[in-house]
Amino acid sequence: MRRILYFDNAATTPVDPRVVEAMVACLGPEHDFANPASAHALGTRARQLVERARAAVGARVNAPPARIAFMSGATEANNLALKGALRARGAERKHLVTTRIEHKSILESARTLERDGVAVTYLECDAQGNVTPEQVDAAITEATVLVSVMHVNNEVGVIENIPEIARVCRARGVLLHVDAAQSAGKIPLDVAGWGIDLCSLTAHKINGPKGIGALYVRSGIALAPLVDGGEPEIGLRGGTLATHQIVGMGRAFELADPDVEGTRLAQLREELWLGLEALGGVTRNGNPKRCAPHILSVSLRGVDGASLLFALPDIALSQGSACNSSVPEPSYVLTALGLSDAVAQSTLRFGLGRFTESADVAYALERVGAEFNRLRALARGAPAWCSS
Amino acid sequence: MRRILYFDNAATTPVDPRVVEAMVACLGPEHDFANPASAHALGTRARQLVERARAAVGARVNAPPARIAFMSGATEANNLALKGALRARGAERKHLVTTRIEHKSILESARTLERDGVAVTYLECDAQGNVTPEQVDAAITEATVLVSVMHVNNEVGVIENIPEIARVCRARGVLLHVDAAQSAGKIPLDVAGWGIDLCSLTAHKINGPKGIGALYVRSGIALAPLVDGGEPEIGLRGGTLATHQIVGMGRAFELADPDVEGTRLAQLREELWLGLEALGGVTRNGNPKRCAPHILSVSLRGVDGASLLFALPDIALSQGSACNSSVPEPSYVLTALGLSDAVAQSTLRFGLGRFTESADVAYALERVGAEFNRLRALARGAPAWCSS
Amino acid sequence: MDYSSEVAQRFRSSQRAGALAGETGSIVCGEAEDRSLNVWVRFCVRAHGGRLQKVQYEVFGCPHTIAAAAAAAEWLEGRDAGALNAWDAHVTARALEVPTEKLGKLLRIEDALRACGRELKKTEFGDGSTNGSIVDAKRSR
Amino acid sequence: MDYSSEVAQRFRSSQRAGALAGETGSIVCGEAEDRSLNVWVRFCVRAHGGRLQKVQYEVFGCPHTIAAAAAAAEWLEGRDAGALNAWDAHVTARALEVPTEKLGKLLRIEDALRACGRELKKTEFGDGSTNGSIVDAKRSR
Ligand SMILES: Cc1ncc(COP(=O)(O)O)c(C=O)c1O
Ligand SMILES: Cc1ncc(COP(=O)(O)O)c(C=O)c1O
Repeated sequence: MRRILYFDNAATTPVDPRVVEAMVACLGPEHDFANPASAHALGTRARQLVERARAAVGARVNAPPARIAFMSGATEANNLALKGALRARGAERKHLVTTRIEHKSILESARTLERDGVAVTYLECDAQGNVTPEQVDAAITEATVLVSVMHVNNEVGVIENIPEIARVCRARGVLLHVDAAQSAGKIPLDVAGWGIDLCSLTAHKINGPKGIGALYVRSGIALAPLVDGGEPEIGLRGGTLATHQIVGMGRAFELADPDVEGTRLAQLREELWLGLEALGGVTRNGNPKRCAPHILSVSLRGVDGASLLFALPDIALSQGSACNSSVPEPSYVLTALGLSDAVAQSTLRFGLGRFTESADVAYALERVGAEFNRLRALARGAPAWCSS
Repeated sequence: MRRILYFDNAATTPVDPRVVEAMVACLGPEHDFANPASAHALGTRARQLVERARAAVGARVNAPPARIAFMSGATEANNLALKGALRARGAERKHLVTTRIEHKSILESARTLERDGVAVTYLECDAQGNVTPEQVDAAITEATVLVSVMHVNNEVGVIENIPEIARVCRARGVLLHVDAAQSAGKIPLDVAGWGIDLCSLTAHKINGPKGIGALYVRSGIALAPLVDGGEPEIGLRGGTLATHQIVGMGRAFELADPDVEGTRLAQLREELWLGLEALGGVTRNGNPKRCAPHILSVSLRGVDGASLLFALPDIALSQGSACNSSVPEPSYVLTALGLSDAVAQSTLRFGLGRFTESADVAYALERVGAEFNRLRALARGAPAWCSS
Repeated sequence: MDYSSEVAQRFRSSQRAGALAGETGSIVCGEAEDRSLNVWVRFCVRAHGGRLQKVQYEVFGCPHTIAAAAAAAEWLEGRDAGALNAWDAHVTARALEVPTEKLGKLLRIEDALRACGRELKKTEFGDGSTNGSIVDAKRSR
Repeated sequence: MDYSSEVAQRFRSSQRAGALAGETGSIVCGEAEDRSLNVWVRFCVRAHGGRLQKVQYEVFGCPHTIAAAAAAAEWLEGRDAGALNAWDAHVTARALEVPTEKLGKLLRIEDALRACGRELKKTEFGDGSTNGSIVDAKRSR
């Protein structure tokens, strides 16, 4: 296959070779492949590796390792946080507060809970993608069990004000869950310091493996498990621990560096934005002042995003969240930000990552510029709705 | 670490180097690391790899690939099968039939359902570990939704009569779930031919990676999902597909060979059994005529299994299922077979695998024999209950 | 989304793409759009003696729509004016392996071509009497 | 289950392990068991002039129990007979880093030693009067 420039690091990231190395050391017959639940020496060794990884994950986000349960990813963690917290309560009236721009795993878990009789409030965000602590405060009722707000939105990169939202939740005596799939390791995240009760993490957005994530559960919080089994993780999640996956996640969290890498990516992102802005007809989505370093969402007005992507087979990009359905719906996140269907569908998400370099940004700018110009020339006579 | 002989292949297996190779090819920046849900060419490539793996898994167990949903392992598959099938029904009286010797993930899912009001019948097995189709038939009531019986028991290796049990379930119009975690790839398993409705699979028992498994769901069966999310696997399970894990599972299922490898392992197992039997005071658990090739459960009467294991640090063995709790309970499986607590606790499970050789069996026999003799000499004057 | 290689090739083609401007002879145009499908398309043709001498397209939409518009223009050029009514979205959909759920978009191309055909009829059966002025017919839903 | 290196060493030791047979002099034994804890233990001692000249143990149980029995035998040998009552399971549990949930097993060792002590008392304070016959005291729960 011809070399394809990867600009889809918000969908997933390549695994860092150092992480691969750590994983491979837990696989083969001569390696640390044993079941961490086994009583023999090889099991003990695997268990130590798992605990070391747990410590590394906790250290990166300032969460006590003993309260971190490994599971299959942030999707499962999100499901467990919402369903687990709500189902752990009795049959009384129950209320959940979340936002319209959460990941599908949150929104669909909320729908499932709604079908079970839970009342759900979906907070609207402003045109820049932010929800305010005041909105959260106003939405909380006596029946509210849990507030769930994402830290960084996966489509536009906007950073929500978690420290203040956490303060509101503590003051009102409700639990706060934070989906940190797109933020952990990318920007500062202080689980204990901010007083987050439940926090979803995943490895594959920060150059770790897909299929492994974790839920932090503050001590004393009861959750109804989703997956029962023997020897469950912090009493919550059964199943054989996947040593290599956990070790990979631990190594990825160790290697992630919100300071140095975050600064580098934010610079590349601005380079990219300045170049795109110069094309004219390009607008930026999400609050540019509160934006994760690795995500740039732009609307290239007057062209259909699917066509632009098709014109750029040499660049791996996406229109929003990873989704290969044959008839793309306009993104509910972009719609929630107030974009028209046409503009939402002219939107591309650039995901920058550890292996993105300045030369890649330059190449992308040249290619995107050329194709954007060709396609908008083709639609020069189009009515206004096509670009507004 | 000193070389330790691995005889715990029923707990987990080392990953075959050919599987490792296939996995590594899906990890690094120059590899097929993309998100299979991404619309771009790299996503398409990952999607193709996933579909190829799905076909390989289906082919090994004769199940239509389009009905195989990948998830985090057989634990999750077992949970989804039981909870999903029972919760998909309305509020009417509901009944589940299973056995006393299932894996914890089944028994604890059943407990959870019991707490939700589902009636559960736990079938007793005979002294050899078998439940009969007649028992299943007799247990089914008008309220029965699902029968769940494991194919191969993980502690004693006994093979249940799934073809006949499936016939009963079809005749009675109830669903059959089979936990095939210990059988798929080890002994013949014909999901479509036998008419199994739901079948749990895992990769790590057949030299694939831990943390990946699948649930086969016959077309037309409604399950309530456990893990919601966008683009769910066969409409059932959300979350980013872990390409490397799925590819690893596919490769492991491709490489598994119940015929050739099964025959080889069964021979080694008999070698081991004959040697142990010759020590005297050793009894075999589970039906020796219906026994998976990779598991040999033996009671070394008159010694405590924990002491025997401790005396054998050079051999990785277990007393039963992987479980490192500090006070070992006598195994519920062995108790169900009628073993006394003392005999249950004198039991060791030998798990043979792809990398086990005849010389390993000879070494194990020598070492186990020596330590067994030393320890039973130490307890020569002990009362009868210690060995009966 | 998978696209056939023919879609790829037509999508990339610049032949007949863009407005038909600075031309002498009778030029008529027809357009159609569907906001809900995110499609807009316009064809302009120069006809002489009942034959479509030149056909150009403008288009806003997905790759299938763009490729189908290009395919339509190519197919029409050189044919007689009746072809504007004969072009069949279904045939092109099959040729380009367009998924059925996208057929609605291609039907807008049919609409634009039919509109073009009506305009042409008005201009004395496409015999050049409008002398270079662009006549535009629009059909929207 | 983690075991300390001292447990490992005592567990492996064959010194003082096994029945005390073919000995001259006064031999008394004491045993104890707990089926629910999967433990049986027996100590046999040869005493002379109120001193425990030789102490042997037999044991069925887990590594901690075996190691503790070995430790008890070593500790007792050479001491005077009163030591059979003085041996303290808690002290050994601490020394061997035995988890508290296993203390019950070690208490059976105490029981066996106390039984031994009682037997010894019966035989004229351990002065050899039983002449080689084995006296057995058993305490079971
Ligand atoms: C914000 C957000 N939450 C949750 C997830 C789900 O994480 P995972 O892929 O680990 O299931 C993702 C990405 O897929 C995400 O971007
Ligand atoms: C019979 C049986 N079922 C289910 C499981 C669980 O599988 P997994 O480890 O993939 O969760 C195991 C092994 O752990 C097993 O032996």
